[in-house]
Amino acid sequence: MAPKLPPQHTLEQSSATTTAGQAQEHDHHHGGPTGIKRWLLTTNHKEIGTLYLLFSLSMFFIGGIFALVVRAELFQPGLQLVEPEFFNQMTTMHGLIMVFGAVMPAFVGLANWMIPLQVGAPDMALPRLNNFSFWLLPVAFGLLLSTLFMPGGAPNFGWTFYAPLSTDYGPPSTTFFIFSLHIAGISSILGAINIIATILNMRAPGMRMMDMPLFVWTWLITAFLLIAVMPVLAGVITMMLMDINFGTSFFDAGGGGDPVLFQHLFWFFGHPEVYIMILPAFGIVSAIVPAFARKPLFGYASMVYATASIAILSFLVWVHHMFVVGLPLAAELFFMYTTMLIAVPTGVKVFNWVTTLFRGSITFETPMLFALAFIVMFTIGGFSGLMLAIVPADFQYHDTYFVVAHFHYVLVPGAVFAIIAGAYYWLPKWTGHYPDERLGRWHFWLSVIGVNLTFFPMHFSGLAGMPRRIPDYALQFADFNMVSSIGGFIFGVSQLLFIAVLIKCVRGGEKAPAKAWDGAEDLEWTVPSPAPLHTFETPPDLTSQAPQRH
Amino acid sequence: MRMVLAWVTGMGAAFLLAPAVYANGWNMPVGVTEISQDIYSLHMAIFWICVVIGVVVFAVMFYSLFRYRRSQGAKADNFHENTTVEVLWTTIPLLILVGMALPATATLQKMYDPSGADLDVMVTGQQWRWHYEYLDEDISFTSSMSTPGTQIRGEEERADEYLLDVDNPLVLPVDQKVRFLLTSDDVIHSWWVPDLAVKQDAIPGFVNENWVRIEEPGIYRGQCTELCGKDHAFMPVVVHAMEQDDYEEWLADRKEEAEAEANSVDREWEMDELMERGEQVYGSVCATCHQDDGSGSGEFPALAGNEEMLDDVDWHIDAVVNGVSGTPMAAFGGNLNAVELASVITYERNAWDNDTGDVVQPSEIQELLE
Amino acid sequence: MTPVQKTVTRTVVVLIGMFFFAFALVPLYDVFCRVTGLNGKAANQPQAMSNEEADTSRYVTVQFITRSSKGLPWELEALTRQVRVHPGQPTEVEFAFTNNSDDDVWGRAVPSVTPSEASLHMRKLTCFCFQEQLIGGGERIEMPLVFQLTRDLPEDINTVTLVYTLYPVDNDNVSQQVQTTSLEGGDA
Amino acid sequence: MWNVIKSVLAAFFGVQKERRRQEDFTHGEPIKFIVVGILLAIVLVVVIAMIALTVAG
Repeated sequence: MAPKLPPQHTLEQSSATTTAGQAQEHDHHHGGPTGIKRWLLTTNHKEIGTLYLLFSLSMFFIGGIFALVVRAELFQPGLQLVEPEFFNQMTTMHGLIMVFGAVMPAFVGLANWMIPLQVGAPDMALPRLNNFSFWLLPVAFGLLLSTLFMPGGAPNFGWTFYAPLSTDYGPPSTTFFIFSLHIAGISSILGAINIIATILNMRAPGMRMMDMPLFVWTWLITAFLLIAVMPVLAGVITMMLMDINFGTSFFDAGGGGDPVLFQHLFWFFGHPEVYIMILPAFGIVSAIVPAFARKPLFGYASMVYATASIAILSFLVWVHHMFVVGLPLAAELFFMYTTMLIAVPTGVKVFNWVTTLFRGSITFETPMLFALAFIVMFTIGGFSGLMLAIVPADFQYHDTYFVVAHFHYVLVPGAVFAIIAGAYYWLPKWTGHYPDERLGRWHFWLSVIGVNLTFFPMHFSGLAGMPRRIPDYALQFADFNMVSSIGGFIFGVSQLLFIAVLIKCVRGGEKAPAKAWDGAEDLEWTVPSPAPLHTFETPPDLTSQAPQRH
Repeated sequence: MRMVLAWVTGMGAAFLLAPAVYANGWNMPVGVTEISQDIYSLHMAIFWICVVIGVVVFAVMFYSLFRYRRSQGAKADNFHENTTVEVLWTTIPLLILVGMALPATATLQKMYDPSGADLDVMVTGQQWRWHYEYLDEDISFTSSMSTPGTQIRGEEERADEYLLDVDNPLVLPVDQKVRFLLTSDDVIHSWWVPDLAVKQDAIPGFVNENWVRIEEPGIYRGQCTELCGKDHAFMPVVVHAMEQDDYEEWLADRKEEAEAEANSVDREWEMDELMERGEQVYGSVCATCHQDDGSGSGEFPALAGNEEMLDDVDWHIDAVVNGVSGTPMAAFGGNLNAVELASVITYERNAWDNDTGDVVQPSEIQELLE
Repeated sequence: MTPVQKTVTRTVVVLIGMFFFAFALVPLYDVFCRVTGLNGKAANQPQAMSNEEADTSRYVTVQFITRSSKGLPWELEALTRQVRVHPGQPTEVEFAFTNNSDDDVWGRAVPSVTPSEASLHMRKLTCFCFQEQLIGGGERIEMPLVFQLTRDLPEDINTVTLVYTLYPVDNDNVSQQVQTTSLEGGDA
Repeated sequence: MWNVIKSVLAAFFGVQKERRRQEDFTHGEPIKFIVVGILLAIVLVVVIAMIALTVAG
């Protein structure tokens, strides 16, 4: 898609006026509150970014503990540790927390920290809104977690909450679950508005759209996806709320509704949501790979085009999550073809990264290790995704562990590894110190081993016929599950190393210069490390520079 | 260097393992229908295409990682565009995709064959069992998991068919086109037998269609694949495929049994008989929710010592036959016959120290049903 | 307006639009289903008979299946389990409703057609499924279904199954319906 | 106009000569590209839908 290009003169004008506005606010801020109040009331993009990242990290561990409860129960056949009701609550909460509480806020946190730095802006466009959208999150997830202690327990119908299991048959806490999703959704929407406003209006003079780093580009497109689909999610859960509490029957066949409609609406949101969780990861990897190959990213423009076309196609493929609900042949074919098409732009991205490595000058610091693992394992997840797109084969794969393996490959060594890679990459900028390379390597290798031990056997158990979301399984799946559980615990425990790295890095370590990685080229590396609270109060003028990327 | 070596060994091992894995039956079953075999070939074809693409891409990647290490003095080049290469790696995948889409489309067309069936079976999902109705034969029965709770709790050794065995399997003839009509009484379930390559959602209020032509006699097992509540893991599907003659014999036996039971409705039943039959029915239909010992669980009330039920026989009968609105209690009037209903009600009123001494006769229930 | 305000206003407009779009999808989906036959949803309004000659060159088997549901003490029985008809030929079949309880009860029969392609070609001229019904305690009522399969029913479809599932109607909803439907519903 | 369509098609395909891209970004009006992009996306959907319907018969 052709990007929007504001004429040069208005751009300069606009950033000049906004920076003036910002400067005033900063003055006010300096004399502002200290201690806890400072964090509660902060409007600084770096502090809010940090809050987001810490929040996401704590959710990552809470969601991880739920996953370990699941894996512990599945270590052996039979019911040993938990009852099926509680098991279902764990799978549901794990999914919800990881998707809405860990991955999405982590990307928003990275965006908060890095987008203003990468486009040469003094702050986000709407700093107060930024504060508000962060503080909605603890409220939302506090509410969601509190459902665990309610009578009837937490939501137990899977993170996809299909009606009528979630409406007519859901626990009493379903209403609270809906409310907390509403709040989390509002938070994401406000974050997206802020990011769009920042990217479109606050770029340094001379930075054209096609000069922006890919992390900025992918986030811009992600933000548009959020604006387009979060309201649909809000609509769906509002309909659920009405079905549960106000006697409507949107999804109840008895009242003239249709349970399948729920799935259409949910996946119309849900599929773009999947890309919301992966596009910014593409951006991070596209920053790290060239930096450590010391060579410009191959095919910058095609990366942008590919991101845009993945985003557009993501609206045309939702039915591939529901190939077995009973659809006419033409519908199955249409959605099979569109789904297969997504493989093309996704493939282009992988080829571009690989070609960037070709004839580079490569070093293997921790961020690069995670980025490389991302490329390999995301591609494996892509392959299983392609297999799932083939409708007749999907009839056998659907709702088995093969699907679980697929989406964990794109989300864990995919999205999560990219987030971790981004953290290692930008830690010198955040703290002024390099992360401990030795600990980082341990963290990396244990994570890679853990992830593959956990999720690779799931391909086999799925193909052998193990359905998803079951607390107990037939004996032929026992070996695979035991390996998966061991892998899960290795992965889970090795994330404690990440905490160690973070604490160590905040407290000290090798001092990092402004340009912490010698191959890194973007604007954030022109400000000192650690980045002072206020940067780019006078925007850098890039008009005189030769175009950055060509 | 060490890292690269480790990667290469790891990936190599993975690719060498792949065929071994598939020889050891960790793969998708080939199945016993033409469709399932087509799907299997399709699956293997895509799998190998992915493997080849993967090998090529990762080979280039690991070669670059190895060859262009800075520690070995690699100097970075500066190229960042090449239209020819970019056109190629967009076009080639497109062609490969078209190559995959063609056989997939053909298989799919084959599956959507609406031609007439030799036998129609209505499959109804219920929390947490399947109900089968042979539409042309006037036979229907409920099929529930028969694995006992003692095995699940690990108090007894687990059988080979652990979690995959039922009291009444669905019996089908081979070499006949069997049409399934699927629906549900409560939430969405999904009926799946891997060897038959049939997976279809059962949706409350709507009917889905699917079909199968089994080529080999045998027992084929599957499970519900759509999360349907607490006992989602415990509603297996078992299909027993027989030669036509055996099937007809089974059908005749089944009908005879049903007829005998229907004829016995009018006679006076003894308490012992009712209790025996009732225990059977209770175990297959009621125990998933109300538990074997009648102690209930969660939203499912205990039946042992349940005063509302014990004080009022008519309420009890009405609850079992017509369900209790506003609760998960389903109406069993359509699923169970008069004998089954009478015996299970009698059983519930006398088991677990309920000891009311009430005997509900099948004839009473029959009257109610008419 | 500053450029930032402009951007924000535009995004918020899109946002609100998308929220209402989600609700607009409900009727749109319904229309889409009825137009394409997706999901086997049958028409919920009486349709005019299309005056075409019966295609006597072929027969189509139409099966009728009835299902009860929990919370409604009714029994629905198709007095004709299946008929063989020519496309184009209007046909009448009878269904018997029985209320097994002692009270007057409201309920409705929700239809579903399979294969779903056939639902486009199934014209219902009279059907008890168009509205809620009231049946008195212990009463048994027979009600007709008059339908016609249009001649353009795809050649390869030779069995059509019509399933009726009974559902209870919420008392609150009924109170508003009573005036409109009790007459036809109750005595039909 | 033809140039705009060509550029958008190239973007759909993901490959564009650097010189052409520079031209687009210096001279083109963005709104034109967006409108053409949306129209071509609709055309793509219709084409795939037609293929699917034809195959399904």
